[in-house]
Amino acid sequence: MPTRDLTLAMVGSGGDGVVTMGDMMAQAGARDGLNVIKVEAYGPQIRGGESSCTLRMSADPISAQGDAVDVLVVFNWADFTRFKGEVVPKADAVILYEASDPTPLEDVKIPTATNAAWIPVPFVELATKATGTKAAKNIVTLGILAELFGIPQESVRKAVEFKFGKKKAGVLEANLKGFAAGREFAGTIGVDVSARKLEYSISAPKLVMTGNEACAVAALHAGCRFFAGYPITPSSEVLHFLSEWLPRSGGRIVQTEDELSALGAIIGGSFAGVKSMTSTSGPGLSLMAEMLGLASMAEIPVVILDVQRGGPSTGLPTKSEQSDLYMAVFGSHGDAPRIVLAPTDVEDCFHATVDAFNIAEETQLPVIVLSDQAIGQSRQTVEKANLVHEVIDRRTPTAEELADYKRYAQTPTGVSPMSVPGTKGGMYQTNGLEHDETARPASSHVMHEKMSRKRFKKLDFVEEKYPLYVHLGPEKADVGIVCWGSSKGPVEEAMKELAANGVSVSAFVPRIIMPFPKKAFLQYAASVKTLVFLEVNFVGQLYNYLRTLVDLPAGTRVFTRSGGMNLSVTEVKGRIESVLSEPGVREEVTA
Amino acid sequence: MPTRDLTLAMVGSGGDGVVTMGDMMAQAGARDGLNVIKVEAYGPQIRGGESSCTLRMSADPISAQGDAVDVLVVFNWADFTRFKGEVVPKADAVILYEASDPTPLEDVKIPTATNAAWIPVPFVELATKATGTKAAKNIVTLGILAELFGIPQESVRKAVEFKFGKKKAGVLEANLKGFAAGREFAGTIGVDVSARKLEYSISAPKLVMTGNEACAVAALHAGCRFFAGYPITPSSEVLHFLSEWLPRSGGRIVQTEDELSALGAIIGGSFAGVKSMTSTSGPGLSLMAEMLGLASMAEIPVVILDVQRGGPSTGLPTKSEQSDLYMAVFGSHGDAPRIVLAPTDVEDCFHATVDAFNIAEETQLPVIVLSDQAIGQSRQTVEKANLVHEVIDRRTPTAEELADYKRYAQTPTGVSPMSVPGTKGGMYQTNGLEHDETARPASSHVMHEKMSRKRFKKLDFVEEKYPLYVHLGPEKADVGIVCWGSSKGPVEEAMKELAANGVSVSAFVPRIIMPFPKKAFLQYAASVKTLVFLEVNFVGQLYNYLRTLVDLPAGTRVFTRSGGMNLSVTEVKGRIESVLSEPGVREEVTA
Amino acid sequence: MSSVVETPAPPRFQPGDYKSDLKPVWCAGCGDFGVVSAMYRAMAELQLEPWNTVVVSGIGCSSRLPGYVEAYGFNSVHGRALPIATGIKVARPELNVVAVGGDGDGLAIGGNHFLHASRRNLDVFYVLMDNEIYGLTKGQAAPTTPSGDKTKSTFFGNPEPSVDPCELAISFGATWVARGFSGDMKGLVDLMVAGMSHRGFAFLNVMSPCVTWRGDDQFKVMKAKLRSLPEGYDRSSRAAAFAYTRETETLTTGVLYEAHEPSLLDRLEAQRTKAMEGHEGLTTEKVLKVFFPPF
Amino acid sequence: MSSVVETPAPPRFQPGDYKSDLKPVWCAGCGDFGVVSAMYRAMAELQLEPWNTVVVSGIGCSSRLPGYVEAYGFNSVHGRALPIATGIKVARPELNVVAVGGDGDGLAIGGNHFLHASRRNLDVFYVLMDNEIYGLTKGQAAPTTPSGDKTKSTFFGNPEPSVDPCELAISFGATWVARGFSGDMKGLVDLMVAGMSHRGFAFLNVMSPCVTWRGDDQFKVMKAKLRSLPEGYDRSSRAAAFAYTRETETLTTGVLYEAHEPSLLDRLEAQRTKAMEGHEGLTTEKVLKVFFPPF
Ligand SMILES: Cc1ncc(C[n+]2csc(CCOP(=O)(O)OP(=O)(O)O)c2C)c(N)n1
Ligand SMILES: Cc1ncc(C[n+]2csc(CCOP(=O)(O)OP(=O)(O)O)c2C)c(N)n1
Ligand code: SF4
Ligand code: SF4
Ligand SMILES: [Mg+2]
Ligand SMILES: [Mg+2]
Repeated sequence: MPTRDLTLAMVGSGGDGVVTMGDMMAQAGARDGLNVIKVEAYGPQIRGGESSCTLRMSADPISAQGDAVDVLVVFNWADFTRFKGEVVPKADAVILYEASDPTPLEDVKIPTATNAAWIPVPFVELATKATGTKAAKNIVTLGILAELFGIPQESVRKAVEFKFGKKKAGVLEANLKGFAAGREFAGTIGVDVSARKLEYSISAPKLVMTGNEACAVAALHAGCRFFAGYPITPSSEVLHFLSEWLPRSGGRIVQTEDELSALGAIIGGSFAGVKSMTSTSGPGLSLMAEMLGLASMAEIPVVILDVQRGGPSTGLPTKSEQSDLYMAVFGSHGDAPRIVLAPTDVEDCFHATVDAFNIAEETQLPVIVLSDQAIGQSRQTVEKANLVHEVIDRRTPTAEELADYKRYAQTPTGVSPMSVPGTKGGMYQTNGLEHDETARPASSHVMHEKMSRKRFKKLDFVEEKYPLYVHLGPEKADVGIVCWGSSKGPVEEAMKELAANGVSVSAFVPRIIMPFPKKAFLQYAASVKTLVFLEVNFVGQLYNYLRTLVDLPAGTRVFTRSGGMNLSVTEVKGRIESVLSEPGVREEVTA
Repeated sequence: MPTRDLTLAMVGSGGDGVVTMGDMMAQAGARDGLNVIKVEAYGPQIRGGESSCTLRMSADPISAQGDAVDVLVVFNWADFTRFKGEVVPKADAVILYEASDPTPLEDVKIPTATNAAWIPVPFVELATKATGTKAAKNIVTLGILAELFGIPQESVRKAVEFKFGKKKAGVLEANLKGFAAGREFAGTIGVDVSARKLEYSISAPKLVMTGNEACAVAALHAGCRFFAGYPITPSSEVLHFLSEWLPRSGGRIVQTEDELSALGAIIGGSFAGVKSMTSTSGPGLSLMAEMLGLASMAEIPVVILDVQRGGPSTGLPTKSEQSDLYMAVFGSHGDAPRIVLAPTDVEDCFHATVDAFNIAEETQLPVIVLSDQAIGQSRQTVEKANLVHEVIDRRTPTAEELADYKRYAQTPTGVSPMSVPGTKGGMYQTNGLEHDETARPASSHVMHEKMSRKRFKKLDFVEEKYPLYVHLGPEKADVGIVCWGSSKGPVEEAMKELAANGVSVSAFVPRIIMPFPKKAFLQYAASVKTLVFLEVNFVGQLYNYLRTLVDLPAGTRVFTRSGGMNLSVTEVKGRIESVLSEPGVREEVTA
Repeated sequence: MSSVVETPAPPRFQPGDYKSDLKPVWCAGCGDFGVVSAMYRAMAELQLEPWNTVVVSGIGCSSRLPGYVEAYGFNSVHGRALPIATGIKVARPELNVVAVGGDGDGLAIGGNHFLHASRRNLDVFYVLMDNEIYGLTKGQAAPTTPSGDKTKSTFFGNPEPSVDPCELAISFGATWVARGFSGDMKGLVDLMVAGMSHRGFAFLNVMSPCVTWRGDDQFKVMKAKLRSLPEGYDRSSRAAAFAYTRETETLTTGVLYEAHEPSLLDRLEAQRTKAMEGHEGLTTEKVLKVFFPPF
Repeated sequence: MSSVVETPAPPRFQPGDYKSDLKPVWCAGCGDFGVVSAMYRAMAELQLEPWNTVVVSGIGCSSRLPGYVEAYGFNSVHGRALPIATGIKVARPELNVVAVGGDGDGLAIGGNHFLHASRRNLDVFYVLMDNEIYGLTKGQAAPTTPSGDKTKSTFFGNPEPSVDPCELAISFGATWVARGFSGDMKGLVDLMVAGMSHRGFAFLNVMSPCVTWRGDDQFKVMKAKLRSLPEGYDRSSRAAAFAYTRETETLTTGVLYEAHEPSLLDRLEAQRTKAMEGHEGLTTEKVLKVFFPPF
């Protein structure tokens, strides 16, 4: 019985081309209209160290990478051990490993793979024979995988042709030979792996993109024409992408000397009337604390994308965590309102970013988009048709407003007319000091209170207009999961399995963190028997923040752990099961 | 009937010497053993603008400036109007004003002074006649005030002698003449002000110091021998004082290029084994966010004094607010434990600072001392005998620990042996990356969780050993006030009056914010019928933070308003009365 | 600054037209009065349209200046005038952007932005009001405070050497570097007109006495040291300029250095023009094409 | 750096004694291997006691170096090696303090600290590994990346001019400034020995190729440009040094500039000694005296 859903993992080191192979297969899958999620992981070496690539391909919609792999390709057992606990084969997985690896099989301990098919493959030998170089190992492997697991060779071959088509004469031919050799070898394997054969009908091609790319495209879509940023893992791809596409769109980009300058520059750009964005990760967000307060005080719309990684400090730069919520919501001295959004997957990165620009313009507030590495750097297929989103532009002051222009006029919504340099009657001198309606410095406590009230009032409007969240599962349930960001995927996957096992479970995933969709959340909380928070940070930042806003039901359960590993489906299931069986607020991570 | 408690306010501009006069009287009072609280306020001009000085002197202990003044001295009505709402005379106040001021008295509106004694005084004329220059106006005034309000002329005259004794010949004589002229003029005033005459017996002299000075002395006392800082209002006095006294104490000080560098430098100093501190205010604290995370991650004890001012952004640089709590408690990306203390008055600044150094050394955590402008820059008398506090020094690793040295060894308390450069067996290479017990970079999620747990465990120890708080008033009460920082003073004063009126009221004032003394607080909460939060920030930062820690009783009331004006006694009383009468969670400030 | 309006006759704008009606908080006698007056005159000489002009600053006494100029203004946070000016100018190249601030603002906390704005040859005119002290915070040592001076923060005298802002600007890569004195109105106006007309990063260090924290004398002392650059001075030579930096006995005003190199906006514009070729009317739809499998 | 141990014979420490047993994460062929090797040798030549030595860095490939040196080490946060080094050295002057990092770390985000550590003449030896790129974050433009170069962050070529770190150091006020090449072991060790022995702020810019993001060629290209300073070069002249900065066709190694001026610690120590006079054994009790009314 073939399958509609297959997860492959490939492990090797520097020269093995594991990631290239993964990319080619992902593209091939997307071309066939499959749903694909691809994730990479690396060791500490800057280059040439161990790397792994995990690829899930499915004929049906999928929302997470999935924890356990059906097919494991190991070029080198030494590299594999570095990913212990991260790459976990299923009990009955198919394991293809380099036949010439000297490590004795009995030394290879994969506790989960109790019933696996272990297939030695002479990858190096096949490649050398067919192409004259072992560098083609990954292309040979592609041939094997395509043949064994039913990824139409048509697409994979096209991928090979595309990759080598422009290289010098002979290269393409050699690689095609390698590909054929792989397919041929596959036929000689005497193990039945047909249960792992993907079965699907080809449909329209999908886009393949990362969360970071989705944010970058969304910025262009939203009308962002100025970007300033400083490189930092795992957000630099936004800078990279925009360095190419922003100028093409007629915009401008500056790589600044640091993050303080980056936020300063986009505050300047937006003050000047151009929609502006920066992107960063935790350390950069921390450096932006003072400037964030300035944007809040001077009421200047800006969008700050924070792709979260493990913290505090330099932490785990290449791994995901959801621990910048406190900084995003509470960071900066003084009472400084801001908006915080949290996309839940690659596609949602697009929507969150456009929403961010829209809300920024509507409220003249800084908007932080809290993505995380697990979304930002994971490559997923997306339906192009889903990437549409209304764009709201800055409202310029009316002639009437300009007649007696007050930049910070008190209004029912707290939002005042913002004029842009070049407007004749709209001159004002803004500042980060407390000021009166005309922007003049004012230090009276009465004015300060009035202006604080004005600035915070803007949040009410957003809470009303943008109650962004996702409700997964049934309307009423025994267990109600609250999670955010990249955790939505594994939660959604786990819920399918739990529901199949008769567990009554739903989930509430906020897409806006500040202001929080309180009304919807309280309704949701009332719809479940036990509320369960799942967070990938140590202290439970969303949970604690929510406690400042609403009274959570007695008996609410909180599971938090530090990041470094994405929330897994198994973990979600385990936690829900433990809620249903025994009490306990925090669980140890063990591995 | 004379009084034991007198509040004087003097208003003038640049050349009027209002602040000098206030200082001399405060010193004179302290010499006589009176309790004195002195506060200054200025207009926006950098120099020569309007200034006011308010001075409370009492034979009994006092804890706040008090809102309404008994005696008002006005050199210039135009200047007085700038302090409308800040300098408020009592109904029956004595008002001494410049006789030659051209402003018609009917244009001077002081709504509170319904029954005041209005006394025109030819200050300028008296000064010019007696001394040849109107510059001696303030010395003439001193004579008048000493005579009318019973501040022993002996002390005030000594103050004059001290001030002018070292000036060139004739200056002292002229001023003493001015002083005498003032006294003489006082005798000619035909208004009975005897009810305002201070009656007290002279006792041992007291110290006169500001909160900032108390912090600086405490740092020296605690063994701080390295300070790095960047000037910022209202904390610069710490830098100033230490630039003189740290070198004298054998320590070293650097004025850095910015606050990032300041915190970086003291992290370096402390890593090198020397107790180190920096001081700043809101904008500087925001800039320290990333470095704060480094100190937390690398487990380096440092003390950061934040003297809060009005925010966000540049805000109200010279005025007090309690709005950096969020930043102190939640600022910095990632899960980054830290300690936050909050002194309640000038004397407590001393204790909080020594505690900060002690806790920093005991836990190897960054410790933030959240003072505020109303404490930091108010000048108060302090009993020297109260300024004693045990000092805890850094524990160096034992020979046994050095034998197999692990900088971040897992221990029951989470605190590991910290060796100092120069120690032969104690070498390690620390970092802000996640690391293992030997400080080597480690990116496994398992290690990350273990180490997060270790770092947070240290807070438990502090919560146990340092449940710092003040409980004011009876053991059980109808109304229980929760406030913090400089608000303790006005709350204490208001409680006296409320208690006198039969209102059953107590107060809980935490002196440590993180970790919060939860046990004591919950006990306290159970001891009152209604809990009332009073905060000088817009959103209720302490209240919200507390909600993340404990479930607050239903019916808890929260009064918050932005800063720019210290909490006043009248305001406290008003709010307690409103709690006792009608409902409502937030009140408007009106003025 | 690039887009300067051509002078029509008679002038539409008088110097007074650039004066806002906000009263300066500066002390009587502060050098910054001279700076803002010179700015009004220079703006009038160039007939800058107030609404197409933005004056940006950080925090300090000197950084209050934008409030006193009738134009768009941004009194931002300490040390960050140049990042904000960068954003304004790059986002809206047609605006006239002037950045101003103090020696603490620009050389202590903001020193890095000064370096990088200079290096990029950003099209902004930057005026630093150098009073050799932190004025607003009441008299602490600045990076230009002479070594040994006693200030509020250096009880035993400033233990640190000072820097010469003009020398820094030149090695940072600024393409127009000048020194002026707030007491020399005519000279200052000329320098400002030239600086505002320069294409690329123009830096003007104005010695602007702080009567309150450096003493009433500072003005007289500076005035006595005043010199001009010699006839025939070669302002295209960096080496020549260094003969007039780190002065102690003299205070030489004038344009120390000038170079003609493409400005940041020249370079960005060239790239942008090239980038847009073949991508006219780019839509999201078209951008998304790159994410489809290319085969 | 000031307190350097005098050489006993035979040497107690061999270069290998300074090598920690942590395996470098650097790519094969990375120039930083040469830098750390030279450092082991220089330390051995000076017989630095590992436990009295601290190596401090920021973040970057190059900033991983402290982990590979057997001494106290601090791999801090991006751009902040020098603030931390300042604290260590000022708090504990007797320690040998070496700061290291990359061109992004030291010239982009950390540029201001470089300026001020230099200005103060802080007693630290600072080694900048200049690979003209951001290595760790995978190849974005650094302040030393040549103008026009295509990098990950500059699709249309780097639109910004680059700086010469040595020229900057000289105008910042550094008192020992040198350029080295990671492929020239002998020269590098000599420079490091001299830099570590200098009293005051010593700056060494090491051209250290990034084979991964600047191409395998970078090493060869640099090697071909290698020159030495001419005989009789006057390293006391700033003007002379500027003839060897902003080079494009050559890569001149050697000590470009050296001056003998009091270091920060010299100045602080002088003040401290004066300050302590008459205040021996200062107690809190005695300090508190100043707060009693003085009459
Ligand atoms: C982040 C931050 N740190 C410190 C301050 C306090 N501060 C305000 S102005 C200033 C320095 C003023 O000196 P300068 O820039 O030379 O301007 P001047 O007042 O002398 O014109 C300082 C330190 C601040 N506002 N923000
Ligand atoms: C505040 C902050 N911003 C950005 C980063 C990301 N980051 C790490 S290293 C680096 C630059 C590396 O370049 P360089 O300093 O030249 O060192 P190299 O890797 O080239 O040796 C950057 C931008 C960070 N860690 N922290
Ligand atoms: S303090 Fe100095 S710089 Fe500030 S306004 Fe007064 S004179 Fe000018
Ligand atoms: S990326 Fe470049 S700088 Fe980093 S280790 Fe590799 S070669 Fe060296
Ligand atoms: Mg200044
Ligand atoms: Mg580099």
